[in-house]
Amino acid sequence: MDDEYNEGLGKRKAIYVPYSQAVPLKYSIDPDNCLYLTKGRCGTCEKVCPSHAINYLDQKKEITLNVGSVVLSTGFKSFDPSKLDHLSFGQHPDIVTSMGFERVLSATGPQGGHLVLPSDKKHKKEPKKIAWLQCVGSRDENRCNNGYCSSVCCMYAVKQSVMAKDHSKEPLDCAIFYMDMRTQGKDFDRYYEKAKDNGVRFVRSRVHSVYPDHDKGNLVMGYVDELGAMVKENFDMVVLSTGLEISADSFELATTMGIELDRSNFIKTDSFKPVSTSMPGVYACGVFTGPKDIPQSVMEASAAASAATENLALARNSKTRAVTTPRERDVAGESPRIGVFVCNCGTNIGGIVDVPAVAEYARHLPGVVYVEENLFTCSQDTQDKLVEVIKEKGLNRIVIAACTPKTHEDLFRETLIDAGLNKYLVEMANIRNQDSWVHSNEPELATAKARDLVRMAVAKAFRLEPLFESQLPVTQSALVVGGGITGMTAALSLSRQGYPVTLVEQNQTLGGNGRLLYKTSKNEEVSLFVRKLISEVEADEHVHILLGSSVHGVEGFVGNFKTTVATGDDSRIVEHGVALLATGARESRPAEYCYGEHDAVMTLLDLDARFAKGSKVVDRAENVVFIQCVGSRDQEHPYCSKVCCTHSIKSAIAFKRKNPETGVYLLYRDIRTYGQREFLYKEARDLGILFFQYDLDNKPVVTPEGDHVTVAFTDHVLGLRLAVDADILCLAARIEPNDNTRLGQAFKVTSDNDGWFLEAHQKLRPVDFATDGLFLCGMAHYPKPVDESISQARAAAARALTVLSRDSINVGGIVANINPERCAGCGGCVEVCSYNAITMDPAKHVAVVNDALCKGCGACAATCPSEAPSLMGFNNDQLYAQIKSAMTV
Amino acid sequence: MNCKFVPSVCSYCGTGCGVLFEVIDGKINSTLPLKSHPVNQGKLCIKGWNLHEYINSFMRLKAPLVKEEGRFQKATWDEAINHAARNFNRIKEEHGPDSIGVLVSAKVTNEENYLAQKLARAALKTNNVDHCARL
Amino acid sequence: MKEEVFEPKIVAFMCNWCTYGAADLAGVSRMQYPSNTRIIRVMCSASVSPHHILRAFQSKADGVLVGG
Amino acid sequence: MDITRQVEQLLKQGRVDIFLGYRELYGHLIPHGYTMDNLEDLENLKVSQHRYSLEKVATHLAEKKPDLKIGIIARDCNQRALNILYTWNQLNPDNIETLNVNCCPSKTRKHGDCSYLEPKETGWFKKENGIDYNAEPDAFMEEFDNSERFSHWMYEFSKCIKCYGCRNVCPVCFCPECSLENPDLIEPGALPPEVPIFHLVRATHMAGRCVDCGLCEDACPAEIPLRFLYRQMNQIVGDVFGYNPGEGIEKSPFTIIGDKVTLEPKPMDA
Amino acid sequence: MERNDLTPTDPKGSVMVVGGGVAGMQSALDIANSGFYVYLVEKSPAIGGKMAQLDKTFPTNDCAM
Amino acid sequence: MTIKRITFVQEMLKFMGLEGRLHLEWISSAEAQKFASVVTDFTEKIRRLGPSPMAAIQHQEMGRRNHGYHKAG
Amino acid sequence: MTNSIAEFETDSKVIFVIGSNTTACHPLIANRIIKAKENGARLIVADPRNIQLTKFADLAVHQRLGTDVALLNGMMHVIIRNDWHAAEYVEKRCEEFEALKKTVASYDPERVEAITGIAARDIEQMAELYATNAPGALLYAMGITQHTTGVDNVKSCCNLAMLCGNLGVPGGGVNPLRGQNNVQGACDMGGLPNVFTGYQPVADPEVREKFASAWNCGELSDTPGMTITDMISAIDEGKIKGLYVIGENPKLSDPDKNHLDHVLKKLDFLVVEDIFLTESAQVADVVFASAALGERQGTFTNTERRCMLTQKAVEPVGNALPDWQIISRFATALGHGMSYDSPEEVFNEMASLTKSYQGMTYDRIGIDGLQWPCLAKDHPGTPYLHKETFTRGKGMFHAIEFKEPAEAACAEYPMMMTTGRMFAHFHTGTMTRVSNSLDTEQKTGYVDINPADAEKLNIASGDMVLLTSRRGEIEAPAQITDSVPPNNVFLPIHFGENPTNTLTSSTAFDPIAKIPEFKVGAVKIEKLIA
Repeated sequence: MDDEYNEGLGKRKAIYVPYSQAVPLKYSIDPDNCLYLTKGRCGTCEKVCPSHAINYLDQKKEITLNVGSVVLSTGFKSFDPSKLDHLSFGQHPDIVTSMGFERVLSATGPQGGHLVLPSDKKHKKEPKKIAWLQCVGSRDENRCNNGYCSSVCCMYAVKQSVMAKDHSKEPLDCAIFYMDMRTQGKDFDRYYEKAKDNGVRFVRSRVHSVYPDHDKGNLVMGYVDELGAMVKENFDMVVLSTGLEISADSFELATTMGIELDRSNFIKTDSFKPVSTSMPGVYACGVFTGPKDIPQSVMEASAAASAATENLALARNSKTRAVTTPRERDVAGESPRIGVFVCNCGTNIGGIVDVPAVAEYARHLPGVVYVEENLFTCSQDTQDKLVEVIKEKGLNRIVIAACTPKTHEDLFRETLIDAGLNKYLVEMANIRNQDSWVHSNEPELATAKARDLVRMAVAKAFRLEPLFESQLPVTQSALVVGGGITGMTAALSLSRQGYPVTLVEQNQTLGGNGRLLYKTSKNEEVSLFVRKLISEVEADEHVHILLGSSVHGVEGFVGNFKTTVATGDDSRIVEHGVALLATGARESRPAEYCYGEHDAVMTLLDLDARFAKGSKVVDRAENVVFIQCVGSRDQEHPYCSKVCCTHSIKSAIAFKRKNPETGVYLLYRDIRTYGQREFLYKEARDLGILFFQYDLDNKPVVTPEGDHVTVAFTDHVLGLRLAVDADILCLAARIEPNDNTRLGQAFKVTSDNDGWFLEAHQKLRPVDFATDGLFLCGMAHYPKPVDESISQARAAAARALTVLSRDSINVGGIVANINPERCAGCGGCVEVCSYNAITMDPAKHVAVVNDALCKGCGACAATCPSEAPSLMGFNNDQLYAQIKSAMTV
Repeated sequence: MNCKFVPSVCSYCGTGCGVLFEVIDGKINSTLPLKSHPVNQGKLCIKGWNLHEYINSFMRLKAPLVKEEGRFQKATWDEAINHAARNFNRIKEEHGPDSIGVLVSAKVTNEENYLAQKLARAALKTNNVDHCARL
Repeated sequence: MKEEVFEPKIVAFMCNWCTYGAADLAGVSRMQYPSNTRIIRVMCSASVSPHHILRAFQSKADGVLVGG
Repeated sequence: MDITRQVEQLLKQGRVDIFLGYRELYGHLIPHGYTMDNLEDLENLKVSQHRYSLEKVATHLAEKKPDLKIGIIARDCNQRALNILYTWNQLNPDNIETLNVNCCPSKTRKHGDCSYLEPKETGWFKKENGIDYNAEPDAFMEEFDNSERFSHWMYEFSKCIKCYGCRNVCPVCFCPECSLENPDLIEPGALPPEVPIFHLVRATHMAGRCVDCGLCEDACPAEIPLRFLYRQMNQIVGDVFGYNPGEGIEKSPFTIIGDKVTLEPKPMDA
Repeated sequence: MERNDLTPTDPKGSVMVVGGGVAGMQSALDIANSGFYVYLVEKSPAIGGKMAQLDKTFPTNDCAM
Repeated sequence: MTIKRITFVQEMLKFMGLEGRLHLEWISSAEAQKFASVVTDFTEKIRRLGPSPMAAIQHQEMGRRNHGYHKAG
Repeated sequence: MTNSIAEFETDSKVIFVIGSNTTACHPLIANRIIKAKENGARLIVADPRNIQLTKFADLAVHQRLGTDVALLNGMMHVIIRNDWHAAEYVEKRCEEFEALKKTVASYDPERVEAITGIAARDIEQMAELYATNAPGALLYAMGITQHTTGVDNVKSCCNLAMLCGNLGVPGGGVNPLRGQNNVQGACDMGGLPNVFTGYQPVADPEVREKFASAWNCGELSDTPGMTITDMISAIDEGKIKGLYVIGENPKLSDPDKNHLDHVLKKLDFLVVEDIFLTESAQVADVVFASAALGERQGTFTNTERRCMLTQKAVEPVGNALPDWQIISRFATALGHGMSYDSPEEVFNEMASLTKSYQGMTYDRIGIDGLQWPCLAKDHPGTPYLHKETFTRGKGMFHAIEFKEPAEAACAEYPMMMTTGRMFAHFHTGTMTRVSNSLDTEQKTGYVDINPADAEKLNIASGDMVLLTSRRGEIEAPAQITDSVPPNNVFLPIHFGENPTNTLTSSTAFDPIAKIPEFKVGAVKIEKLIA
């Protein structure tokens, strides 16, 4: 049957693993398609399974769980474009969805990562022209009911086009047909610009149809270009950038639970409670609350974790179990007694490699005292037996010749613990993934290689030494730097989980930018919220507020920081286990469009202040012009400030609502009202706000004209130069980071080229710094609206909780260690360490590794000419032995 | 702190390479080849480069030893020399001068070899003098 | 006389997080490639020092592959 | 002022505690440490073509007494080596006083005054099997193909008697334990030592560190063209990373992260 | 500030997470790592969700796996 | 750091007459296909280059003990 | 050495190295050989093992252990047959040529091939290389001397050199490489049973008289004394009761260790003078602690007869004393007063009694040293000997027949063993094994075994093996190497835990020089199961 994972582009069987890297990597039966379950025939799988794992009688069971909170994260379903006739999806194999195209590109996909036309896989014909069609099933209330923007499609289309060019051997023409290019995320605009430089065509247009040209065998795309002309263009392949929507299952789940949804079936949330549903105790994250990308989903997930456990803080550790382990046997001084366990992995290995021969070979290797062959070395009964054999034979080093350590090393380490051995005394020989599976056509060579791999593993095992982890107590309190909405939210999240927080704010008041904002995109009043938040923080006995203060120096590491905080002339040392940096950002002062020269020219925050206080100019304005991207997305600041489109439109609507007669003009480059914010954009258009697109090389021109200013710009559709006399010219000024240089130096964390703090991983660790125990949130990370800042604050709190909730942290294991006898104190390793884990001991003139900071990369070991540092578990002694052993016959 | 360089000749093998001892505060800190020496012209082998290591070895004998009841005891030079001389004189008296042998050394200086054979011939009155050149 | 094909011996240093994973995945995907390479897992390609490479050549490796 | 008086002044003014120079003994020039206690020795102070690594002696002294003020007669190579030793925290520049003797040929001064500049003639057997004393790296690369280069190097290395002189004499070798003596890396006890790894391990250590003083080649009993080898190693580092050791006190590119590396892996061409 | 409206007097030390995609997994991990028992409920035979289908992720071009 | 070191060693090996026998490739953990083709291509390349000249050097080092016994003390 | 080290590089046109692993044992002489080779000299190496120097040789041959006389005779056979010999030189400066010619006539290359295992063709080529390039230097070391036929071997070397007119010319000569730093000096100084300094015979009454009066000691014994080999037997027989050992470690350096251990116990009184508590010192009754090199002044005479000064750099460790002081005090205690203020005073006394040294003073020696004979205060020393004439007048050829070594392989002891040094250690290891850098290089003894034998015996590198000879057995880790030929093993002599001399024979020695046959023995090898 068609394989869901490969979007129907490949096939799978009725008993299957969803995909090769699936966790758990276990087969399951598709009951709808299994011949045995549907027709009572076949049953082959039961017969061939050597471990008797097939149970046809398995039935659906209902389980009742008593839990403190629920987190809903059921995600999305891709929009199904087959409903849209004009796109001919399903009528030609070369019209694929974006998900389908991911599978085409993927090395694990149906085409093994080769970019060939699905219509002509046999001849491996490669496409020469590919088109991406944006907003399929998004921003569309006519053909479907998805009025929102799906937020992610622009960026993934850009990525796919770049990847496709990369995959293609021939020059490949890539064109993206779009309305607004919404690359508002961190570093996304850079990627977009790079794609343009790489020759990806971006066509601002409206596509009315895609259909196969049966004569030429390719596809025709009909569209209206920017100047309003009808164009037809041929492509070999068309990718439909399908939007995200809520699945029927999720809808049913939410409605059954009685959770309130918005008009697009996303869970309704409040900007100030971005992960709470309408039902107490039920939280949500990910696309279920609105379309969003991976980092945002990950942030929300952590945020939901923090929210979901906040009320359960008292029950922390009540349901978790402590692990008991037997005493570790001291093997120091014993000569190696190696046990080798060679796995057949059913027939995965044994079917190719002559396992008995390998086992026999292993018997004669130096140090080997015991050899065993297993059908499945990873099975539970083998683990039990392993423990027994280790004890009985007095083994002190174990070699497992089986699959890959990446998936199974931990399992065997656990087994060693159970057998009373140090868990680092096991070495694996990868004779499946890197041998039997890849040399199945050459069984003899595979067997020879297996021998070599076992010999190498034995050579290493011979030299394995127990490694130790030590426990360092955790100072169970946090330091939060920055007293804006983000910092306060984070501080409260932590204090409500029972951990003291020191909140450091540079100004004399809390609140930050929140004090300057008027309303959110959902029309909630920010100042009310901020005031309430401040009073809650001030009332919280666990939160210690230090106003007018700044961080001067930081020592220590995760769980054990000592930070010097200066308040005026005083300074104090704060001990804390984690630190959250929420130093925010600020609206820049524009250097153009007469800002600061003419009273009619103001920024969005200036305007917010006038709205909040009331202003005659605002009330009486006849013509209002907004200019977007002021100081953003240009050569010097090639990033999008993310919030301004929504903010401007929000303000524009406010003018129109106040007085429908007001002429409101919005000059933009791309309107980036991502997600449900798109409804605001639609509302603005409906209200008669006029939108004009401009380019960087054709920017509006502003000239003072008495008490107003004249704004001149070009209407592309009409091809006319227009001018508006504006009473108010509102500039969407770039959001810029606060100067974090000193703070960054103190915490030894880095910022990116634009000055934003650099997270550990842009997708998967969006609130962690590379240094353990340090987290970032809010606009110090990147410009973002209030709801996202709150999410991220909560997320950072959740991440911090994973440290704070522990009494101690384990350090050591696979870390570097510097032999002082060999160290010349030259400092080379200090310079080469990316994690600042090495310092010089000035008294002894030698370098020292801090286990808590070391990430075990071994760069120091490779740098030192006298090999003073070694990476424990991968030391040179072991590596040289492996190298030599690889080459011995 | 003082530092001087003292010329010497390597005591390993018969080549006779010229070396310099780097002496810091009365201790030989390292060995260098004497650059302008006619034999080795500023080069050495591994043994020569590490000549100082045995001189500085903690295992060096630091005092004469006299065996009493099968165990060595540290002694003064007078004790050790007189004890040895007494016994040699006794043997000489009992068994004649040729009942004593002297093995001189291919590792000590000419002066010392000269004195050692002189000791054998003039003091002990025997020609039983040999050394291990043949071994 | 039959001419024998030369079967080189290759040592490969593979980063645990990158290339070693790719090698595993190649196995999962049952891709076939020549069996001449012996992989040594390292925690980061930055930990492969010239010493390791030279040692491999000294031990008569015909080629050395580093995967980061 | 002649050098003897300069040294006398340095000592008398207390600017240095000890001055490392040379003295003449039985017609040989040997290094000597002049102090206030042996001022009379100063009459034997001499400077000539003979070169010893006085800066290495200085590291020995500093190791025993870190705040000792040391004066050194510094030829150009000594000065470069001192820079390297400062860079790698082996000597504190504040404690070193140099009296400079310019000797290396340069753009402004064609003729240098150094033993390694004396022309050397290469015998036919060495020329045929090994490396010409006067070889230049580029010409060597051009003249010989891959396998010839290999066999010529192997000839040179196979003469090695494993004296470790190249390392021992090297002013910028300061590791307390040397990986050349790591039995796991290089098999001990063999003669010649395992070739080429023995020499190449050292060559990698010299890359970005060698100051081209040529003392190693002077000290090599087997006349292996070590200076030629290390010069090429430095050439690579210079070409690829723009770093010339000893010129200043920047660290070698191999230990610096963070600077943008624009290198790309080389394509696998056939 | 989001304040939970429910303050149980006898809170349970466990949480159910519905959905085993990238968000569900992250949430489950964070909850578990801060001292609570987690039930991760997923409909399909493997966790991973949509992200597992992606080839590379922008802007770093890291593999989605 | 890797790229710096490997580039250097490649140049060094070139000088030594072992050119082309060291290769560096960035392969992410998803790029199984790339891995397989890099290994295949590299094996082919080395096959064309022929055996390492090191293999012909015998005598001196083949004899040394291979530390088969544990280092005492 | 008849000639000087530097001449190899500057003058020799051919260098013939036999029985010397020069790069390991005399590295700074080996470098001259290689440089000579690089500059165009020809190089011949004859050694049973595949030593480092063979790589640079024009011709390297591997003779069966103990067959040097046959090899040398074979070469002379070819030379004479082809008239390559220096006929005029032989005529003018030598005697007994006919006897030599007659003897070597039967050593045709085919016969020599059968004895030595060297191809006849190679022998012809060796002869040609050596004879047709002049001057030619012949270098040898213990590989020639430590045989039952040691003297024969040396004489054969001399025969060859004289035959080709290579004695008395720069760049030529017969050049034994002395194993220890002052072997030459010890001999020069009269450290031999039959001679005083400068090889003045004890049997000569005039000489005795000269020394007796200089020493003011009454009459001196006229009977030549015993060699070390004889002394051991004499101890065994109860003839020697007291032994004074200076700076030697006979327990490791002398053959048949088990026997020696047994013999030494018979001594009434043993005095050992050393810088370490050596294996021998441990069994002494009194141990004198000596000052080491650098702790006292004195002279050494190297293998090229160059007498050089070594200066005192530091004070002796602890209460150790310079040997010259110990000996003086000991002699005084024994009844013969000695009082010297300095080594220089001793030197001057010696020089006044020794012709070859009489032109030397400390000042003249300086750093560069002087090569004896140095007959007067203005004599520049002698870089090479026998310039005009031989010491005895004419050089005498000795007609020598080949004799098999004492032991041959047999069913019980099927392997042939040879012993020697490795580059990082010296003699019995007393000095080098306490040196960290040298110890790092080689920590234990070992036995080199050819891969073919290893395969037969199923031995891998690092395996412990048991070696047994007729005298005893030792254990050592195996090293598999083709530096030894099949059926041969090599053992270094430096390691007390693996005392090689347990296996060697004390009864097989040269009848004249009394030098034991360390270089040939029969052993069996078994792999030890760990």
